[in-house]
Amino acid sequence: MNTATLRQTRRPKVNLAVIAPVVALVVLVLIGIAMNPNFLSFANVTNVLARSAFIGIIAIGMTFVITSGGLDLSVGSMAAFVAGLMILVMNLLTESMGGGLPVILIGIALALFAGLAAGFINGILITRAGIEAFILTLGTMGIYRSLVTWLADGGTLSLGYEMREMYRPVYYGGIMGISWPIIVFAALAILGEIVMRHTAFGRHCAAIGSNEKVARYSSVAVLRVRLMTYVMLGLLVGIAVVMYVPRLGSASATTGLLWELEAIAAVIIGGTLLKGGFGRVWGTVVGVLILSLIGNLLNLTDFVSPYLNGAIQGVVIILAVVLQRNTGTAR
Amino acid sequence: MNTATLRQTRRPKVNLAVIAPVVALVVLVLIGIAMNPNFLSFANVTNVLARSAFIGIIAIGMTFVITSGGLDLSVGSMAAFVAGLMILVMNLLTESMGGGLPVILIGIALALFAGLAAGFINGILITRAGIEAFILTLGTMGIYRSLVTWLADGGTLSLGYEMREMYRPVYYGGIMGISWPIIVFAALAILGEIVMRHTAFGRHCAAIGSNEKVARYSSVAVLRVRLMTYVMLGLLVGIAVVMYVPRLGSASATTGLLWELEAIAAVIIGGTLLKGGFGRVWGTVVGVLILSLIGNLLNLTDFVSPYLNGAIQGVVIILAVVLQRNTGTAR
Amino acid sequence: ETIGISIPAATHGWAGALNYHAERTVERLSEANPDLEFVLTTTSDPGQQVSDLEDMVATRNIDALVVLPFESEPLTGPIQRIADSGVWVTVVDRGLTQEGIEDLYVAGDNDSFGRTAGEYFAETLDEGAKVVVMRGIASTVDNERVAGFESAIEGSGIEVLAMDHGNWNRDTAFNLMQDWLSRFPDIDAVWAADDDMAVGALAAIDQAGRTDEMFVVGGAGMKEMVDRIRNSDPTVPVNVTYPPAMISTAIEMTALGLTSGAPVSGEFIIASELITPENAENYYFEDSPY
Amino acid sequence: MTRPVLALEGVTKSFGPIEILHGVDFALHPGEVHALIGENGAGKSTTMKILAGYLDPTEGQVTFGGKPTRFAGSDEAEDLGIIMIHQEFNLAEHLSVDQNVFLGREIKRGPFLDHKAMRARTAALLSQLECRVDPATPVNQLSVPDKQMVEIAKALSRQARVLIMDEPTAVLTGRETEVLFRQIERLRAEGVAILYTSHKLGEVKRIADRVTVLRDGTMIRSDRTADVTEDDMAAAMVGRELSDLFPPKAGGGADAILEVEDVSVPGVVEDASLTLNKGEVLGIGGLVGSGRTELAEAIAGLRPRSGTVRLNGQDLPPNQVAQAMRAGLAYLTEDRKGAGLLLDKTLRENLTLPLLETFGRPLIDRGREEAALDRAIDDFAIRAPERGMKVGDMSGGNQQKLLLAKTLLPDPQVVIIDEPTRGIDIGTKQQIYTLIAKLAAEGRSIIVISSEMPELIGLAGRVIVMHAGRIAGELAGDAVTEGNIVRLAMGMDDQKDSAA
Ligand SMILES: Nc1ncnc2c1ncn2[C@@H]1O[C@H](COP(=O)(O)OP(=O)(O)OP(=O)(O)O)[C@@H](O)[C@H]1O
Ligand SMILES: Nc1ncnc2c1ncn2[C@@H]1O[C@H](COP(=O)(O)OP(=O)(O)OP(=O)(O)O)[C@@H](O)[C@H]1O
Ligand SMILES: [Mg+2]
Ligand SMILES: [Mg+2]
Repeated sequence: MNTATLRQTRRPKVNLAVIAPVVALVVLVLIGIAMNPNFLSFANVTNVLARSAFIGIIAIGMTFVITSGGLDLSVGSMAAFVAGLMILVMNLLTESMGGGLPVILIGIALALFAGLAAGFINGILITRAGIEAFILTLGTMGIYRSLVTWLADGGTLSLGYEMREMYRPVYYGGIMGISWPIIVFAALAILGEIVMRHTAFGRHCAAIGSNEKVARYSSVAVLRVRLMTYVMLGLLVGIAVVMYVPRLGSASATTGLLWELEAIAAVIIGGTLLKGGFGRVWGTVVGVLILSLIGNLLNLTDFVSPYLNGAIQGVVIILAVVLQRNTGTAR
Repeated sequence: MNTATLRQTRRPKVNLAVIAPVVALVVLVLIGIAMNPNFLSFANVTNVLARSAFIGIIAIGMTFVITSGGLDLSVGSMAAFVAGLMILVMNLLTESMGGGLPVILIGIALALFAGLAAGFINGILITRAGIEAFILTLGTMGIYRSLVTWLADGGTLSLGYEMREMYRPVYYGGIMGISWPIIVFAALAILGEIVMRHTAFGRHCAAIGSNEKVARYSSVAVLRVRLMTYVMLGLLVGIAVVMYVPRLGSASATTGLLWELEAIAAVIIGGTLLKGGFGRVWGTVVGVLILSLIGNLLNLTDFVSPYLNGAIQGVVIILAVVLQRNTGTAR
Repeated sequence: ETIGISIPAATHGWAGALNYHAERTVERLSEANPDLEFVLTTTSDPGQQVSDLEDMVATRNIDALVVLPFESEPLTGPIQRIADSGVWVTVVDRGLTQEGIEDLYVAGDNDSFGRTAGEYFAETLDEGAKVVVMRGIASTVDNERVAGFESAIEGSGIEVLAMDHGNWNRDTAFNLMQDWLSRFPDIDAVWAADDDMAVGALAAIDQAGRTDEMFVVGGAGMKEMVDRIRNSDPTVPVNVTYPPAMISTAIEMTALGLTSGAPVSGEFIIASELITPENAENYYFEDSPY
Repeated sequence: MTRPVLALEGVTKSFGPIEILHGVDFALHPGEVHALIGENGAGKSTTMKILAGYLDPTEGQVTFGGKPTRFAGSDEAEDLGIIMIHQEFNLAEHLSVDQNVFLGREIKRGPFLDHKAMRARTAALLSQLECRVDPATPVNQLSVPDKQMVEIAKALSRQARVLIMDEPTAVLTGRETEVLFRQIERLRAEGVAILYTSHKLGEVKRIADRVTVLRDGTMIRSDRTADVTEDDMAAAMVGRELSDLFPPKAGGGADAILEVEDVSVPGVVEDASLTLNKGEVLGIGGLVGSGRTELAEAIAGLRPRSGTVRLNGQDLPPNQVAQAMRAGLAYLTEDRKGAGLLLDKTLRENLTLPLLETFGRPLIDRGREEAALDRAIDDFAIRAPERGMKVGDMSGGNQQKLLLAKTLLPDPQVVIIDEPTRGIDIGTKQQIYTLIAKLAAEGRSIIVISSEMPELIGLAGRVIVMHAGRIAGELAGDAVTEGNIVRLAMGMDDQKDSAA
């Protein structure tokens, strides 16, 4: 054992834990194929991918937050609030400006900005006022959910007909049959993976999550990086909303309900450590797909009582993680 | 020697963080008194205390789970499931045994046992199969919620009229005007505080939450203690259900919805560390009371739109924690 | 005089409209009668509703209560105790399990809601027609509606391909419909037990380009739906009413009873009616949020 | 000769494919202090963990009282009276001192904890160790040496038949070391078998009855301590003769590069002022808890402080580490595990953490990182069985070398090194001393905080001594003697005659 060997043996082992979520995904796909011939149809595949996009985009941001040792429970209601605000403003603008592309662009800009601002508020309160992330975002979760209910007067905020028709292609349109949400999700996933693995920011997130004090002593700007993770997550919520609103053109008190739990579950199924210190974006993407597929499979068959859908979902989530534990080494 | 004096100055402070949740509680009470003369009426006080009992009893158990570095998201739906099962069995027994005290006693025993078993399942899967507590209990949360929906056939499971009348006093009756839930809650809180502070079990929970490896090296039976925290929580869920069923006499898919978040919030507002290592049961009790009081205060007046109730609740939760941060030193 | 009002929180479109009407009515009545005070609470589960009722009695000394029980069974006991204490009780929509507790009962009819839709299906569709059914959040209301629908189509030869919960939620309904469209090559009609779900289902059908193959019947008379019926949209031929404004009726009648000293008691059951292109105009309310 | 209580027979240990120990035979006798010495990564800690039941041997066996034994875990070994003090801290940070000391062995009255008894016994143990820590203090508020004393107290609270101590004195100052040795002598007299490692060969020579040398996982020799000299030991460990430990001292220029004026940290440091010249090695001495670490952290921007710090005439704001680092000031922490290294990350990720931006923007250039690691491995003689391993699995000394490499990576003008050779073997120590001298010769300026007198005396031209949060005095040239440093550190003012 000398320094020479130290040089040669560079990253040899094939880590099985790495591919475990993929195995779970493949198993689900095989089950799907066995159960229904339409499962692999182009329509079904694109449906599943497109509907994964909202939570997927949010979960990418959540991966960074969790990797750096944080948590955000507010994303679901933040999405609802941002969507509500966007629709409200677009409707108002349509009245005054008479609709058209500018209104859509302003709406999009507003959604992105509102998401960013909401993320910033979470982040600043967590980093500067030092409030436990779980509690703070539990609080803002309630606040945003209330605000959207209030904005919608208890009901549903719907985009005016004309605007809706104009904005529709952002969800339903695409390039070569691949719809925009899928394209945006894929692009953001790749970007997220690169940021996590190949930039100082991603490395700093992992360092902070692993040991905040060590990070601070290594002159990592702990507070700024942590703040950034929340801001980024907020921005991604904004992007998700931009993709979401054209789908049904409406937002209500139930929009985005439980998205936070789904996003967190996807992140953890993907292999990111809940305690922080290690995260992988591609794992999160796989996690999101697993969750969407479970729902899809349950809708494609009916050998279980619909009351038990939730139970099946629970079992599969647990199994996916058990698989991961047992295929690979536990971290 | 001077070093001695220098050191002495280091730990004298009366820790203000200790009393911070109490301060928040007192502030809420003062607001209540100012808003409505009936606030301090015997009826209102006992109402608030009695309804705090369910989440309170569960939150006591949650304090131990969180102190030892765990988490349990399934308690709300576990409560619903246990309640549903209890009602179903009691109704069946009424048919065959013709009702009476034995049926109630069997029902109570069943609820306690079912809670214990559910906690045991959570615990064994977390400790032996090594599944991340967040994911596992997210899974079992879905499973229990589904099961109760299925048991109730999508509707409501209701205790037969006769049984209900007989069982009622367990919620509404009491000693000297203090109803049973309050008495049980108080007794369990005191017991919990003693267990946390004055027994090896409580200390081991803190040690495991602080540093699992250290605990293991100090010959603490880490897995057993951790398992015990979940079993205890399950049992407490059972006790909460025993108090809950006579209140409404029924269980449905919405029973116990979001109790888990409320219980966790109460624990953290009370000053227990979410990442484990330190917990206090009395703080949790204060946290539960704070949460109940917010709801009660909102019903005392109506200067806010009911849509905004959630927002007020969110703000107060955050403020309670900020107060705690700023009154005392952060741990 | 104080009137307490306890209704479910706005967690879906219909409940939202309920909230809207309740708030407006309270506003209007408070202005008209300065002596009247209102306590409006909204709730998201039966347990919380019981707590709200307790608070009203303990701290607000209500003289009358207008309550839409979240679930019938669990609320029966608590409401009975309030009624026994001499408070006027108006129950809205979901009946209690014991008779004779309430002074006034204003309700829609869930069985009729499902039945009316079912009858329309049985009439319009041929034998062997294939339909899918989207249910609401698992609850007694949902069970009653579905039972009504099922009994109406019994013997008509209509085949129910699939039945699942869309949870009165547009997004869930959208996903569910997408998957059903992938799964079933032939669908002749969709029954969504609520208009929010119908909106989601319609979007999915539209996306798949199968608008011409099937029609969708929702329920509760959402503005958007009524508008489409009014314009004779073949995809949305009819709708079934379940007016959220019933809460206004209940509050008004209760207030009237308190102020005029001439209490109006009894039962007002508002049966569900079929909205057709012919009568749609009567069900279209420009200002309603729903 | 007595029968051995605890012994290893032909023990081999592998982690994955790599064999760390190769057929070790080894025995501990009652009433004997046995020292195990060897280079960093030789396998000392691994050997000890096998003896104490924390690890299973891959091959061979452990015998207890002559009978082959297989411990199911450390608690089983502990039940037999085999107690180990780990090289890394083994304390639950959130718990108080007494809670840690009695963790897993709580004293109870009926079902309840007997807080009074535990507190009293902890206080008694600590006073036996002359450690003035309140048993109710949470461990996360203790200084590193105090934590070590708590560890020792914890071990003493168990009824030991075999006491295994992995570098207990690495983080202790002379005074505490003396206290510990008294306890060791007492236990030896009581017939306890003691196994002890240290890189401080002087201590080994003093306290041990027998010394065994481990090199690359193999026993090289075992002698009665009386029969060998320190030089023999060093040579056996390193495999070559060691020349002078300390290189010649560099003089240092007269231009001040770092000026510290009236720096105070509430409660720990008061009005400290000092000047560091270009190319100088300045030592800071003092007793445990005298505030050296806090002063250094305050200067490095890691703590809130009052007063001014100027580097190259430029003011450094308080509490801004990154700015201090960019200005050319680096600080090597004494708390390797808590503040120095990410134990669950690889060598590469740790090495480049402070300076990631310079390894490529926006994307990090992996190749350059690897090259930097290659250089660090060479420059600091870092030894690890695998390049991709987690830092937490490396031997303690090699972690220290990596930390040094990490701190020096930004190529700072001024380096404050807090306990530079804590846990480092004598061969490497020499390399590090040479390195410090080389850095000074290149015109860099270095502050060395050390609890090892010879280190201060051997390296620094000038030594500042702290006492109770204040600078008690400064010694230069020939006045830098052990006696003078100790006098100042103890707070005695009569050093003027010896300075003369
Ligand atoms: N869990 C592990 N996995 C892989 N390698 C390990 C593990 N534990 C120890 N090693 C390796 O075994 C070798 C011996 O380590 P050990 O800690 O016994 O050294 P040591 O003699 O105590 O050194 P030091 O003086 O630096 O403390 C080192 O190369 C170390 O990296
Ligand atoms: N976070 C803290 N809270 C309270 N006291 C602390 C904290 N950190 C350190 N101390 C105390 O400050 C004093 C100074 O510790 P410090 O480690 O600076 O001493 P030192 O002079 O550097 O000695 P050594 O390097 O030998 O440990 C110690 O008594 C320690 O208990
Ligand atoms: Mg070692
Ligand atoms: Mg120090």
